[in-house]
Amino acid sequence: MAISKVVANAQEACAGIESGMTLMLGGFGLCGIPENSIKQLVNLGVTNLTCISNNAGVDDFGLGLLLQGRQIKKMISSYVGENDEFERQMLSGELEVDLIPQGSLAERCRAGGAGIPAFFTPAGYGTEVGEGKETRDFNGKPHILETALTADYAIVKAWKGDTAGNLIFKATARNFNPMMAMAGTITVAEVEELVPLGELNPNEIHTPGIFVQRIFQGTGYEKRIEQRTVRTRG
Amino acid sequence: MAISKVVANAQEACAGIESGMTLMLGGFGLCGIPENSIKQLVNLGVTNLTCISNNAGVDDFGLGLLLQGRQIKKMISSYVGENDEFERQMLSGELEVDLIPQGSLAERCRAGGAGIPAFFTPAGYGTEVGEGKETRDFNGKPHILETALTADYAIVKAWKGDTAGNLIFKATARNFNPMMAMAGTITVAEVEELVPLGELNPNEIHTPGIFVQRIFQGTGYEKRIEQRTVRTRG
Amino acid sequence: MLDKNGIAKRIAQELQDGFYVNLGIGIPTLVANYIPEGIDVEFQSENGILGMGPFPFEGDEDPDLINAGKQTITAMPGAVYFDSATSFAMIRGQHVQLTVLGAMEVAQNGDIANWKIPGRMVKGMGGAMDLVASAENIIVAMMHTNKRGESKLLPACSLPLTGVGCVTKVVTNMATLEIKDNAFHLLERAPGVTVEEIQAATAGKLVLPAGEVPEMSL
Amino acid sequence: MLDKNGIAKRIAQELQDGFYVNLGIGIPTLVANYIPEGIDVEFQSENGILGMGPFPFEGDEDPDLINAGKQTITAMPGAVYFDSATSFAMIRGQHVQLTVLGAMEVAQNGDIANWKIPGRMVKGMGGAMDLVASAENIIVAMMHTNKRGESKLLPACSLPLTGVGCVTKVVTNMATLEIKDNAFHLLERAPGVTVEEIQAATAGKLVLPAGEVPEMSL
Repeated sequence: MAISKVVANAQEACAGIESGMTLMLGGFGLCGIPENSIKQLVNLGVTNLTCISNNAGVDDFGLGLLLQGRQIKKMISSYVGENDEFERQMLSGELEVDLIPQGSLAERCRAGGAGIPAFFTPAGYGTEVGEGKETRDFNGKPHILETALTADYAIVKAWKGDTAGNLIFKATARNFNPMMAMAGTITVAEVEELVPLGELNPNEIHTPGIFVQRIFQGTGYEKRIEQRTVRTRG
Repeated sequence: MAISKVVANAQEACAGIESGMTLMLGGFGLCGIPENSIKQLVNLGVTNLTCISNNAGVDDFGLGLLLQGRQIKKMISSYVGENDEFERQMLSGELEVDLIPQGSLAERCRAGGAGIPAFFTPAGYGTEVGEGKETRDFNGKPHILETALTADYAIVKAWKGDTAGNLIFKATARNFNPMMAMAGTITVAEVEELVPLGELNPNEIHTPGIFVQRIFQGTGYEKRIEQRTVRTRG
Repeated sequence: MLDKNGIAKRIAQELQDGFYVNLGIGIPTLVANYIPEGIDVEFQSENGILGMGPFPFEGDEDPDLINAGKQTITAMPGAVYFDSATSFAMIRGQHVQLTVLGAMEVAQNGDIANWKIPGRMVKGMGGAMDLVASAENIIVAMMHTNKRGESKLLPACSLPLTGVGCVTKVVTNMATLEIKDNAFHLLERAPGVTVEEIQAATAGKLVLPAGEVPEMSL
Repeated sequence: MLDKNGIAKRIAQELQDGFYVNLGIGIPTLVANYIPEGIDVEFQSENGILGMGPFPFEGDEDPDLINAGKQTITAMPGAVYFDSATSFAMIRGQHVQLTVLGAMEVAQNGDIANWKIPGRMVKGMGGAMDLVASAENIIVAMMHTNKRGESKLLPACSLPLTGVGCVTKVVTNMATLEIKDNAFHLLERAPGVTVEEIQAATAGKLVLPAGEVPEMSL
């Protein structure tokens, strides 16, 4: 019998999250973010968090909610351009920020989950990102050594999941979620639809359940669109 | 319009493969091996090949066919226990062999395809595999530096593929195929079923077509089973 | 003098059959509107799609289907979705043949700065550092001068760098320039722009061709 | 004295609810037949399946569905397939809670040799080096002595190593032993085996408990 990872809700899923912890949160912009769990983090009122997430949400949604409540001490992200409160806290020095090239962020999370403590990448060589990091040439091209990232809790959002924690993501809502799922000491997955064991095709699963410790079906997904861009019908 | 990668057959797909080249060949044992392309390599009669493949086939199937014809100069593999001719050529010194831990082999292929020139892994530390390699402690644990692998041609086998080179593998026939597909200067994919553009669900594709340069529908798959193990009906 | 669409149209001439292309936010995004006839290219967006299509019709927006600029998009037949690690495996592994990016500054040695104005603008580099460090064919699409009329083609970048020695070509509202041998080599003038105007607007070392400077044909 | 199935049965007692388990080729594979009641475990096979089930009924074999020993298998409900890089991400990233392996030699410091006999047997390490370098909980399942009657529990391995200082427990046909402080600590005797017999068959440093050595309960 497969190992069950099911918990009742965001409250149970986020049990044990404490102030000062390091969290990974999946999503790209507001796409594929764990909405239910973020609300629960607001409810918990935990502070001094280090959050690893590609973006920081917008002022009133996503990780912006945690920024409003001053719950985040440090952000590790690649792009934070859509959040005025973020920029204000960062420029005023209230918020520590570690900006990382997007590909290095993704690969560092994967490395953390895959037991690869460090790897070489060309990204960031010769820039602020490379300062203080080991440099080495491979095939005549300079690279820098980047180290793995892990988290006390990784919180991800999937489209479908089964009771064993197997996850399937939808379209570009996949983004950082699979790598972060690998890198959490405890990985929480919230899904739009929780299905019984055996309902997912084992060939089509993106994140194997071995990486997931807790899973629940979320409610009331808002799925806010940041840049609604359309064309007119001809 | 998506970029078409379709060629007619193994002959066209293997055009340009020359003696002395480095090839990657997908598969685990005889499971998920590019049967049509291997036969074409026999027909081409190319020699002095360096073959990167987890196994070396059996005496009369898979890469064993190339060994029989003395077409391989060097094998880079993790396990070669099922092939007497391999062992004979290796022990007699006719065949160069580089044995690599299976996880390092998989990761080195992925790294080659992903532009990661080197990474640290604990596998092989303190063994012959680690000899002469850079060692470094991370979190108090020793690791060795492993470098990326690439190939002139990577030859993989998938279950379904579309004209854009997108691939879906079946069950455990996936194995090394996706990473090798990433690491070939030219990647050849043979598939059991070649389908029109748009027929594969973009959420279910294992290998994006960007990694594949040539695709064709193979014929006459034998899919030999190495260890037929069954239980009796109760 | 070109407008943004004109720059995009000129860059679209760089597309070749079979190219996988990554288009940055802003002017680069517009390049997709000008794919030459008879050419098959596929657009990669680093948030996880290959085979990106045009914006959806109103009412067809899917919040789970966006591009790297967070805009709602569609998927073409043959499209594929993937995670961020795989996406940058494509980029870092040089499987993408052409990268088009905006920039705040480009230097005559190919350095590019486009992610940070110290003490003022701190948006982050997103995927730009991976793109410029990896791609072999990087075209910058930008205005030749900034809002204060100052040249963006410089002897050296003054802003924090995004990448070093990586830009191969620059297309601006005024000109097409190739970067090599530590200089901007003028290839084409935009319609109605004189060589003298380009010289005046280029702070970095500008090399003129032996003969006439042709006007872009758009 | 235990047979192979007995060894497997004893090791199955080490399974805990919620464990992901990797079973090596040979005796370890048999462990799956003795999962204790009321315990949910999942078996990972490094060629790319989690949720491995029993062998198929005759006629149901699928050549595309095998385990790391190249045997035809089945998949349990909730199973998942993945590529080799992901498989070893699970292993190297310590997401697998228990690894059971065969061995040719085990040393009192936890070193293991199981992949090569120089000049004679050259099969390769397969996934064993990744497994032993990564797992925190490694049990070796093997006969206490080799075919020539020589101890396989040694002061130091004589064969090329697979991993260093990694084995935590050994279950043989004669005994259960824990490895710590550079010694084999005798935990249990196999039914009908005396401490003296175990002492005689163990070349490495053997530490006996203060009191009686309990017999395994199987």
